[in-house]
Order: sequence, then C-alpha cells, then structure tokens
Amino acid sequence: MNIDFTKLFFTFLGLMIVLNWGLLMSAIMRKIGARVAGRYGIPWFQPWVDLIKNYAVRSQITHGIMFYLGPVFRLSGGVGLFLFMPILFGSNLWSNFSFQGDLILILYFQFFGMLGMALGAGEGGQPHSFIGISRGLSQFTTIEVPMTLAVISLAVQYHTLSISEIVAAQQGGIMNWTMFTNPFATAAAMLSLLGAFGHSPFDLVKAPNEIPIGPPTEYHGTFLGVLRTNAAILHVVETVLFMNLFFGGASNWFELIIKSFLIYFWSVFVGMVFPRFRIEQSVVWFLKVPLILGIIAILLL
Amino acid sequence: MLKNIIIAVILIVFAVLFFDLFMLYEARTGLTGIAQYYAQNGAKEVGAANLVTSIVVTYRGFDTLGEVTILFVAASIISFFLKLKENDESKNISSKDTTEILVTASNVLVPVIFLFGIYVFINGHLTPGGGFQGGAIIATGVALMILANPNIKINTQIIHWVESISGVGYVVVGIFGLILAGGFLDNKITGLGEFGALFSAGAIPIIYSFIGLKVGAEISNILNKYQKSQKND
Amino acid sequence: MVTPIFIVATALGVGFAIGVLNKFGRNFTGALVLAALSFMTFISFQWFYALTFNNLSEAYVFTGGFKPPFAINLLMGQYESIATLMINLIGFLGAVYLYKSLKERGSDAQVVYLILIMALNVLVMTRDIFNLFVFSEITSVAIAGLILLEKGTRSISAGFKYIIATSVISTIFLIGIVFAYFITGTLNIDDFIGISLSTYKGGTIVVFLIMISAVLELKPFPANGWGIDIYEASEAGFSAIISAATTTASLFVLYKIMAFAGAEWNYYIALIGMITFIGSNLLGLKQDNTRRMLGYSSIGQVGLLITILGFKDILGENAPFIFFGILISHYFAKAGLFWLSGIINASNLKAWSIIRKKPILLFLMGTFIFALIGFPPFPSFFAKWTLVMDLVKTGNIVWVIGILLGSLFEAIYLFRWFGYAIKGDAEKTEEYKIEFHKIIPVWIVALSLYVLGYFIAQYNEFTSVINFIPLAFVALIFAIDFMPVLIKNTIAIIGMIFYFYTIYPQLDNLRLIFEVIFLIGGILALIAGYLHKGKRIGFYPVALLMYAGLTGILEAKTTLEFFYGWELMTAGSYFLIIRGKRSMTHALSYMLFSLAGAYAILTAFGIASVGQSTWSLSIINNIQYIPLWAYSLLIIGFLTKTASIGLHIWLPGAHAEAESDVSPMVSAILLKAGVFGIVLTLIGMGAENNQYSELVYVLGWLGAITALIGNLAAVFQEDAKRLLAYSSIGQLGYIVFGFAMMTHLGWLAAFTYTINHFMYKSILFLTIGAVVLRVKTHNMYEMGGLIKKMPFAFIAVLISIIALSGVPPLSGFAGKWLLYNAVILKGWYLQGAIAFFSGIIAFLYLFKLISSIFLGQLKDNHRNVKEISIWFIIPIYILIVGLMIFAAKPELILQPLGTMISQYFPEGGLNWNGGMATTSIGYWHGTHIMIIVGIMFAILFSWLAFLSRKAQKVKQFNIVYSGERPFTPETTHVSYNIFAGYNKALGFLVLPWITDFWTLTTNIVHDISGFVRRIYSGNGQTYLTHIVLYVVVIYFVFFN
Amino acid sequence: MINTEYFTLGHISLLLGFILIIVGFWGILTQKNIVKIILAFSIADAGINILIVSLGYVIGKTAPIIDGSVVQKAGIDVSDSIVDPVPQALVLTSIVIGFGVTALMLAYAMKLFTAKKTLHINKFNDLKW
Repeated sequence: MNIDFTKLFFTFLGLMIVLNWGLLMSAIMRKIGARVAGRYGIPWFQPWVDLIKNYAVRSQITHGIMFYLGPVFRLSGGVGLFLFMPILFGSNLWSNFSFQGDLILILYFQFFGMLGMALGAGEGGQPHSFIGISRGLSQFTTIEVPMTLAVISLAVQYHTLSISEIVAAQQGGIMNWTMFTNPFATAAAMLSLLGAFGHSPFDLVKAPNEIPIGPPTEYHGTFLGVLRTNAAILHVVETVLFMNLFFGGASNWFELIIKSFLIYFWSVFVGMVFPRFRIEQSVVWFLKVPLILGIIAILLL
Repeated sequence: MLKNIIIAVILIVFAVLFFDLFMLYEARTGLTGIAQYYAQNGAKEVGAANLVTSIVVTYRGFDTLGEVTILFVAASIISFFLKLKENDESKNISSKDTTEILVTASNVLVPVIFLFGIYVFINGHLTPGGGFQGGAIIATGVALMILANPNIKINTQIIHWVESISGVGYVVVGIFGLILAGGFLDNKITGLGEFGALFSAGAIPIIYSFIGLKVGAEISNILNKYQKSQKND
Repeated sequence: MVTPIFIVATALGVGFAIGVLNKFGRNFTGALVLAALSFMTFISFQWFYALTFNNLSEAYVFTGGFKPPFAINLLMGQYESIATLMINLIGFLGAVYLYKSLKERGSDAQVVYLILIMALNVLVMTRDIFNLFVFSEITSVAIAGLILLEKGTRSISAGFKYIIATSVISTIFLIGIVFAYFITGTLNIDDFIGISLSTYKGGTIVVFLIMISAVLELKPFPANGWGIDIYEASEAGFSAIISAATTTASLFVLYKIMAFAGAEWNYYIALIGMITFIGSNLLGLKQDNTRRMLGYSSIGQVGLLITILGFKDILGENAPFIFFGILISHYFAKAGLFWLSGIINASNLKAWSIIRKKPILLFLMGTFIFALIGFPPFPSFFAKWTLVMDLVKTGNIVWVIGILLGSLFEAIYLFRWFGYAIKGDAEKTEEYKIEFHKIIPVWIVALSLYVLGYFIAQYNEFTSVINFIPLAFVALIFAIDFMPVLIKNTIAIIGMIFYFYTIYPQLDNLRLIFEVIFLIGGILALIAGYLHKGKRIGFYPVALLMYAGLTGILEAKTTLEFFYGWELMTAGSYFLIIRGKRSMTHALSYMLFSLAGAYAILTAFGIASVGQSTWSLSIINNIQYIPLWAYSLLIIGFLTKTASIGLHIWLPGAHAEAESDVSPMVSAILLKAGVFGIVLTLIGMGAENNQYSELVYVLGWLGAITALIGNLAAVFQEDAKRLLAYSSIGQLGYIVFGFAMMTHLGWLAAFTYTINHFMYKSILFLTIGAVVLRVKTHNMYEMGGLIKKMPFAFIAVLISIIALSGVPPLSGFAGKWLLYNAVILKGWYLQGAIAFFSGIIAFLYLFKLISSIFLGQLKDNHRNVKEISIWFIIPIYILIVGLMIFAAKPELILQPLGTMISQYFPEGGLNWNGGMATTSIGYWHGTHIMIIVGIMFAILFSWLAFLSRKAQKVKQFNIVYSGERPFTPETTHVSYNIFAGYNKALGFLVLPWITDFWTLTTNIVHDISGFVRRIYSGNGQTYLTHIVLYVVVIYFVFFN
Repeated sequence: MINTEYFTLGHISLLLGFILIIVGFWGILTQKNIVKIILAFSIADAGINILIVSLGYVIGKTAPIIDGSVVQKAGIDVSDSIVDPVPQALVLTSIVIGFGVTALMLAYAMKLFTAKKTLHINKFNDLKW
C-alpha cells in the first residue's frame, strides 16, 4: 500500500468535518426535541462544550485494561466506518479507503465498535451496562434482518457490492435513486435505521430514567468524551451510508449535509411521536412490517 | 374362550395337515429303497437272522449308540437332579405294607426275569428282541423288587459298574470295528459265523449284550433315583 | 489325521467310564472331561487346518462298515470343520468356566456336559436325518438337564418349559422324517438332495414338517418364550454354551435341511429370520434383566443368521464369508457377555455399574458389544458390510432396511447397558472377586475376536486393503495404558506427527485440509492432556482410535475403507464422549444417531455399487441405480455427524459434558468428518453438473435453519460448554449451507468456515474447558470477573469471538464476505438472509460468554483462582497464531483452496490481485484492512491512553450505584437469563420440539415392545400354543 | 375321497396314530395338570410310534426275521416276504428316546411339585416378558 499523504490529509479533514457536523446535527435535533416538548432547549454549541468538558476532567477512574479498550473499540468502529465509506461521489480524495472493502465490510464493521464497547462496559461490572448491552444486542439482531434483505436486494439490483458503484448507478436524476427504483428495500432499510439510531421507540438500550444511560453508565471524563466523539461521527457516517445506498449519494458537501440531516431527522421525527418499546416488542416489531417489506423487495427481483 | 377357539383351530389345522399325510399313504405291496437292500443283503452282510437287529446294531448302529446315550444322559441328569441331601439318605419311605403275595412273587420271579432279560438280549440277533428289550425286562425285575419292598437298598455300585463297563465296552467294540473292519461299530471284527447260530453275526451279540446290560443298568438307576427321591417327602 | 468319529468315541468313552472313575474324585473327572474336550477340539482343529490350508478334500466317515444310504455316515467338510471347531472350542472354554459349578453338581453333570458337546458335533456332521433326530434329542435332554446347574425354582420351571417345548417340536420333526422315509425309501440327506425331495408326491408337506421343526429349534420369534427363559434361568456359563455352541449346531442343521428343501423355502426362511431379528431386538428394548436381554439379543442374532441362510443362493460365493463372519462374532461375543454376566452377577442392567471397579472388565464388555453391533475390526463388520452390499446389489433393499432396523434396536439396548456400566450410578459398592478360571475364557474369546477380525479381513480380496497400522498403534497405546500420562501423551503425539508426516504426500489438497484439521488439531488438543496427572486410564486408546478412524476416512480408496474408518471414528468418539461427567444418555444418543447415520451411508454405498465392477470410493461419482435415494442417504448419514437440525439432539450434551480437552476433539475436529463426507457426496453428485438441484436446495434450507436454530438456542444457555456446543451446531449449519450452494464461492466460503471453525472453536473449547477446570463449574452465572485472574484466557476468547462473529479484520469476516457474495450470485436470498440473521444472533451468545465469564463481578470463591494451565495456553496460542495469519494473509489459504475448488467448479472463483480478492460484485483486501484497522486502533488507543493517563485504578464494586455499595458479586453480576426479553420474543423457535419428537418416537417404540412382550406370559402351556400356532401360521403362509 | 377298496390294515393303524397324536396335542394344550400334560405327551408319542410301524406295513408280509416262516429266494434274499424292517428299527429308537424324555419330564414334575406344592402349570410363570 503506497501511502498517499494528500489523500490521508483529506481523509483526516473529512473526519473533522463529519465530527463537527455530527455535533451540530445532534444539537439541532435536541433543540427541535425541546421545542416540540415546549422547552427552550440547549444552545447550538452545547455539544462542543460538553466534549471539551469531558476531555478536561482531571480525576478519573478505571476498572482495568478492557475498560480502556471499550471506548477505543467504539471509536475505532466509528472512524473505521468513515474510513471505508466513500463520502462524496466522484471524488477520489473523499472516497477514503473504500477501495479496500465493499458494502459487506461496512455492514460487519459496525459490529466492531459495538462488540468492543460491550466488553469495555462489561469490565466495569455495572449491572446497568449489562442490561443495556443485552437489550442493545437483542434489538440489533432483528434490526439487521430487514437491512440484510435490503442490502441483498440492492446488490442484486445493481449487481455490485461496491458502494461507489451503487451511487454511480443512481446518478442522472432523482428517479434513478434506489428510493424510487427499489422502494420496498428502501422502506425496509429506513425502518431498520430507526432501530440503528436508537431513538424512541427503540431507545431502550440507553433508556434514560430506567438504566441511567445503559452501557456507558460507568464511563466518564475522557472515556465519555471519546464515546461522544464517536457518536457524532457515527451518526453522520450511518446517514451517509443510507444516503449512498438509497438516495443517490452526494457529489458535494452541501448535498451531503442536507441529505444526512433529512435522513437523521426521520428517526428523530419518529422518536418524537412514539413511546418506548419493551425489548420483546421491538424485537418482534422488526420481524413484522420491515421484514415483510424486505422479503417483498427480494421477491420482486 | 378365545384361547379355546384358537386351540380348536390349531387342532383342526393339524387334522387337515395329517389328513394330507394320510392321503399320501397307500398300502405297500413290496419293499423299496434301502429296505429292499437290507432284505436282499442284510443276512449275507451282517449275518443276523433278525434283520431289525442288523439294522439297529450295525447299519444304524450309530443311532443306537445315540439311543443308549440318551438313556444314559437322562439317567445322569435324574441322578443329580434328584440327588438327596446327606441326612435324607438314611430316611425310610413311609408307605403301606406291601402284600405278601407281591413279596413272595417277587422273590420267585426276579431271578427268572433277570434270566429272561439276558436271554432276550443274547438272542437278539436271532429272535425278536434285543438289548433294549432285554434291558427293559431286567429293569422290570428291579421295579418289581422296589414295589415289593419300597425300602430296599439297591446296590448302586454294581449298577454303576455294569453301566460303565458295558458303555465303555460298547464304544471300544465300536472302535475295534473302525480299526479291524470297515468302520465304527462294524460288526465284522470277528467272523460272521454260521447263520442262525447263537455265536454268529460277528460282534452283534457282544454289542447287544453290552446294550442290554447298560440299558438295564440305566433304567434301574432311574428307578432307584425315583425310589430314593420319595424319601424327600 | 484323527478321524472325526473319535470326537464321538472320546466323549462317550470318557463319559461312560466316569461312572466308575468317579471314585477318584470330582477334580479327576473334571480334568478328564477337560482333556476329552481338548482332544475333541484338537481333532476338529486339525481337520479345519487341513481342509483350509492344505487343500484337503472333505472326508466322509462311514459307520457300521457300509456305504450310505445303508448306514449312517458323517461328513467332515470345510464348513463342518469350522462349526465343530467352534463348538468344541467353546465347549472347552465353557467347561473351564463352569468347572466349579459342574464339580459341585458331581460327575453326572460333568458327563452330561461332555455328551452335550459331543451331540452338537454330531448334529453338525451327520448326514442321516434320523440320526439328526436322535442327536437333537440328546441335545435337548442334556440342555434340559444342565439348566439345573443353576439352583432354584426358576431354573426348574424354565427347564420344564424347555423340555416340553422341544418334545412337541421333535414330535413334528419325527412325523416329517418317517414320512420322508415312506415316500423316498431312504433316510440319507445326500439322497434327499439327489432326488430333490420336495418334488416327490407329498414331498412339500414332508419338507414342511422337517423344516418347521428345524426352524422352531432355533427359537423363532414369537414362538420362543421357552427359549428365552432358559437364557435367563440357567447358569451364566451355560447360557453362553446355549447361545454359542447350540446355536451354531442348530443353524447348521437348518443349513443341511435347506439343502434338500428346495429353493422355494429360501424366501420364507429369510422372512422367518427377519421377523425374529427385528422382533427379538424390539423386545430386547424393554428388558432390564441382563440375561434375559442377552437372550433376546442371541435370538435376534440367530434370526439374522437365518435370514442369511435364506439368502444363501442370492449371496452366492460370499454367503459363507458373511454367515461365518456374523456367526463367529456372535458366538465369541455372546459367550463372552454371558460369562461376564456370571462374573459380575448383577441381574439388573443398572447394577452393572459395579463392573467399573475392574476397568479391564469394561474393556472386555466393550469388545463384545462392539463386536455384536458390527464395528471394525471385528469379523461381523466385514460380514455385515458384505451382506448389505450384496443384498443391495441384488435389489433387496427392503431387507437391508430390516436388517439395519433390527441392528439399531439391538444397539439401543446394548449401548444403554454399556452406558450403565460405564457411567451409571453405582449404588452398591460391594466387592466381588474374579475367579481365575472364569476370567481366562473371557479373555481368550475377546482376544480371538481381534485376531479373527484381522484374519477375516485378509481372507477377502476387497477387505484385505484395510490399513491396520493406525489400529496397531492404538493397540500399542492400549498395551502401555498402565504408564503415566506424560509418557503416553508423548508417544501419542509423536506417533501422530510421524503418521502425518508419512501420510501427507499421499493426499490430495482436499484431503490434506481435513488431515491437517484431524491430526494437527488432534495433536494440539493432546498437548493439553499433559495437564493430567496419574494414568488417565483408557483415554489414550480411545482418543487415538478416533484419530485412526478419522485418518482412515481420508486415506480410504474404497467404500469399505471409508466405512471402516467411519466406524472406528464413531467407536472412538463414543468412548471419548462417555468419559465425560453425566454423559451416559448423551453418549447413547450420539451412538444411536451415529449408527443410524452409518447405516444410511452403508445402504447408500450398497446402492452405489450396483452395476459397478469396483469397490473404489469413486463409484459414488457415478451412481447408476436410484441415485437420488443414494445421495439422500449419504447426505442424511453425514448430517448426523454434522448435527444438522433434527439430528442434533445428541450434540449439546455430549460436547458440554466432555472433558476439557476432549470437547475440542469432539467439536472442532470430529464434526468435520461429517463435513468431509458431505463434500465427497456433493462432488459425487457431479459438482458443477449436479443434477440433483432439489436435493441440494433442501440441504441449503436445512443448513440455514440449522444455523438459525443452533445459534438461537445457544443464546439461552447458562452452561458455557453447552453454549459452545449449540454454537457448533449453528456453525456447521453455515458450512452445510455453503456447500449446498454448489458454486465456487459457496464452497470457498464453506471451506473458510470449516477451517475457521476448527481454529476458533478449538480455542474456545480449550479455553473454556481450562477455565472450568479452575472454577469447577460450567455455569456462567457462577463465574465473572475472571479477566483479572486469567488475562491469557480472556485474550484468547476475545480474539476467537471476534473471529467467530465475523467482525473485520479477523478471519471470520472472510467467511461472511464470501458467503454474502455467494448467496447473491447464487440467488438464495431468503436462505442467505436467515444465515446472516443467525450470524448476528451469534453476537448475543458470544457477548454472554465472554462477559459473564471474564467481565463483571469476580465471585468471592474465585478470588484465588490462577491463570489457566500452561498446557492449555500452548495449544491455544498456537491456534491463535494460525488465526491471525489467516486474518492477515487470507490469500495464503484462500488461493490454494480456490485452486482446489476449481477442479469441481472452474467458474466463478475469486480473482486475486495481490491481496485484493474480487468477485463479479464485490471486493476485499484482507491485509490492507488489517493494517488500516490496526493503525487506527493503535492511534486511538494511544490517544485515549494519553488522555486518561492519570486515571486511577479502583477496586471491585466501586461503581455508580446510587451511592450504595453492592452487597455481593452474585447480585451485581448480571448474567443469568440475560436475554429474557429475547426469549420472550423468539424463544418459541427453540422450544425442544425436536427432542420431544425423538422422545415420543422412543417411547412409542418402547411401548410397542412392552405390549408385544406380554405374549411371553411365562406359562409353559401358552408357549406350546405359540409353537403349534406358529406351525399353523407358517402352514397357511406357505401353502396359502 | 377314501377309496374303501384300498382301506387296509395300514390305513387303520395310521389313522389311529394320527388320532392319538391329535388327542395328545389336545391334552398338551388344554390340560393344566403337569402330570396330565406329560401323559398327553406320552399319548402323542405312542401315536407316532404307531405311525412309524404302520408305515412299514406291507400287505400280507411277515416279520423281518429270517427263519422258517419267511420265503427265501436265492440264498437269504427275503425281500418278497417281509415287511419293512427299517421303521421297526426306527420305532425302537423312538420308544427309547420317548422313555428317556418322559422319565426326565417326570423328574421335573416331581421337583416342580416339591417347589410349589402344586402341579398347576399356570403357577409356574416366574419368568416372563
């Protein structure tokens, strides 16, 4: 592998953009949420403040080496997803390392951070972490079912697993988007996205008021900072993935920002409306409508 | 009820089966097969006037050995089966007194019966009769003795000696046949002698004597065991 | 040469003489009887040797000095010599065994015994039908007497039933004989053959009477209540004689009668035998009395032999080989078992656990049971093989199914009994002593079985190819079993390395992969064995037996060699599994599923050989006769070993209860044998040109569903090893699914899974096993926090679960990526989605596994546990190195795999460009991904480590807990039933309905058995009714 | 049906033999007393013996003992004047065997009676199933 420093620089730059956009987006969403609930809400720069505070905390405790590895795994998961994701269509510089692996890599790399985090949190010995993780994993298994079907459907439709090529195939007008050419796959995937983002009604992983904040209960200070950083990156990268797969990708940063905002807003919007599911409800829910949509997407091929 | 019906059905089917066999039968007017051969050559080859004897002792002598064996086995089994415990040996059998007539008659008849038995097996190759018949007659004498005196002590040692020696003798004569003549139990180890005479038909009188003694001893043995086993009660 | 008549003369001479000689005491007469028997044995051995090896022609013995048919003659031919040798040998050994009982009963009993053996000889040799009658009467009377060797009312009533039954039978026999004489004018069997008796007027009915009584003497089901009683009631040593010697003679009588009965009887004889075989073995299922069960088994085996006699014309020149092969195994094994039952003297099957006190007796018992069921290297294995092959070849598949069904029934109760012996709860601990004169005959028959197995194999051209070297090595290890583990383990490892070194040049790439898994994997698992102190009696022979079988499968050039290896492996693994705690029932179900599978394979091989001139394994590539059935049977057979859904119920318990270093052997290694079989079958189906797309389609669904159910069930386990066991089921589901796709990529994925599963499942089982050894529990919720105590174990588990879950960058991802590509290109979307769904479910149990054991709260009773043993760490880390190499340089393995698969699927492989693998839809560069992730991970880790450099290490319980201190680790450690919600949602999928199904099946079979056996009311008169009714029924069937 | 013209002595004794066998079988299957069963067996045994002898019957011929009563052809060939000697030899064997077996059965009966003080066959069913 020849190291291309220009590209490396652009990758880093892209990561920074994504991070900051992620932070901003979360602030906007929280603001919207507050307004819907009739509160005033946070200032738009609150996430940056939180982040800086977390990184600056002086007294910290650790439960052991795995406790360190948890956030590292988590952040590696987010950053890794970013690294293997082509961000902007048609740009070699913004396509990161996406030529080392295809959609399947992305799908499975999501688990990297999740698994590591689960283990790191586990070392804390905090019961709420375990509860959160068990809920998260349970829910995650069924979230992935419609997603898998959608991905298979896409791969068959475009006869490729390369995200860049999928985006390329959607160019030339809005009607070429997967959203219109394969609406069932899109619908299935978009429903599974709800679970992936973990907003209400699928927020029982962190389940505020119930099990403090779930898996990261025991994390604080820099550890929490790392997790927050990751959350910001991950949210953007995930929306970018959906954008690439279903909504024609983006050829410039502006388009990316608009589309990712809308995709993210979809989950927030649903979250505003519905109350929290119990775990068995959410598991079963994903095996109903989204699964059927996914199967239809497959059968229509 | 069902069981009775089943048994009835079974018996009917057997009757049908036997009827088939019965229908096979048609009265013979002459000899066929090996019987004809025996009739033609039996006297010449074996030298016994009683053709049945030549078949029993020589042609099918091996069967007869088996026959003796089966009696021997039965006697042996009964003897260890009905064996008494040590302390039972000396008990007396409780029975009603036997009549004077029986006792007297037995005293008179037993020697005669023994003699007659010996006569029957020695002349087995000439006249109707033979070892088994003779042995059975001897055993009748023993039975009579027991009936006359239920507590009589029969000398088992003699019985064993007779039985053993005659049995071994039979086998040895058989082996002589193998060595000296045409095969195991062949009677031609001596000359056939004059047809119809007492000392004729080669080893047949010897063999039949052994058989007679052995059968007599064996049956007596069985009777003896039955007698003794009454002491159990 | 001593003429055979001396067998008779000696026995009778001695027998008659004893009446006088008994003065010298019972020891003298006993010795005399033994001397006579040994002389009789010598005579028949001499004839056997001369007839077999010196090409002497058969000899007639004439009695009375006349030629037949005018006098009785005896025949000493090849078969007669074998049969009489068998009778006399067992007679001699039996006399040694019974020495004390006979002595106690006195010289009369000794004589009767001697005469019984003599009479059996004559039954074999005589050529005169009436003579046959006479000596069969002697036999009956002698048996009726010798039953009384056992004291008590039971033996008396059994003896009485026996004698009235045989009397009725002989009545019928005699009627037949005299009518035979009446219509033919002769009594000689050779004459009957010459004139073909059955063509005479009335001949059929005469033959019917003779035949039916010969059959009844063999105690056909169900007219055999009197026969079973004597097995139960008589002294064990004498039951052995009845089972071994009498049976041999009676079968020979039937054989002689069949010679003149005419070919139309063959079918009925075969049918009678088959009903007896299946019926008796069915009834054997419900027995809890040892002797009675063995009696049913004996009668069953005789049924099989009768069937073989019925098929003798069809089997042709192989008939004697088959007949004597099975007879000899039955004869030695059953005698041995009866003798053992006399030594152990435990009438109830469950009480046999006391045999464990003398492990060597267990070895003997195992030998006999395996010989009875027909395992290699015993003669019955080769005979049963040939039987099935020939029957299938001649289009008698239904019969084969019957034979295999009966064998399976027999296996159920025999192995259940064996299970009680090895693993049952020992209630009584009373000592028993082994009398020297009783154990010696048992040893002789056991060793004879091994020796004969070897010689029988050399007898036939197609069986002589068997490679006995691995087995010899097993024998060597067995011989040094008294040595300490250190020596045996070293010898075993060196032996396996050496064998691998010599064998690997002979193997093609496909087999090499599996050989590496089997042998190298085996060696690694054996390294862990150094942990054990002491002798570890019995472990090494059986472990090596399994490896011998596994390598035998790979070396096999012929179907026989394959099956031989397969059965050896089954036997070895059975013993490995049953060594575990509480594994009695699991080992039994393992054995039964394996046997059923093996029988399916056997039948399939038979079908495959139809129309072929060779036994080569390649015949499965070109099956001409009902190929779809053959392939289905093969697949089903192999699926039992891969534990596909429906056939998996043996696996969880078997793997979970196995010893720590055995679990990887039976999971990571053993299951691959099934995989290899499936690969062979699919290649046989024509790989790319496969015409059985329906079959592989079903197989694909089966694989996917297995993956789902296996993984889902794993999620709900609390026992760590059980969890891994279910995980194995799921993983094997993927493998089957991958192969079923029948594409290049599918196979590549499946092979990748195969190799990966071998590595990570070995690591996991070894590590968890080692942990279990330390913490003394299997339950995960009783562990926790062990990362502090066992960091090496934790790292091993961490790496292997990352690999198992398929998360990049480790090697599991290669499998997932290939499988995705394969599924999409093949078009099996829904099955694929199920497979991927189950792949994700794996996260649940993997998390539970690692976090419940290593994370969370350390339990108080584990505060002093140490790191897992170094002997486990060594193999584990060797495997981890392998795993990492595969992950970093996947092309090292995938490229050669691709080349190999290209032989079968030339199209659609991976394109390699350096480290970049591409398919027509996807791409993946394993090395680069590894590097990128590695660098990124290192940077981020350093960053966090820098930021948190001042973090303070805190003690356990210092957690965010509402300001309180948790009370105990137990209440704080969340592990038990952690996925309750998931269970509520999806648990219905893993309700034990498959287990219920099999339980129901078992119960139904047992209920039938319990119902049918009520015909054996114990009433002698009822038994007589059975006999005559049997005659009536056969009469109707035969004459319509 | 049976042609009365050929209904000879042989037929009659043969029929008698068969009837005795059937009667014996009936007794064996229905009688509950062990001694009666043994007797029934003896009856059947006698039936067979009669059967054997009947089958050796040749119309109008005499016993197979070569003395003055038999007509001798050349030398001592007597094939035209005697009945079949073979069944007579066989029946001898059969009788002796029957004797041995019956004796043993009776010994058994004695022992069975000693054991349970009854001779009812239904009482001796300790071994079953």
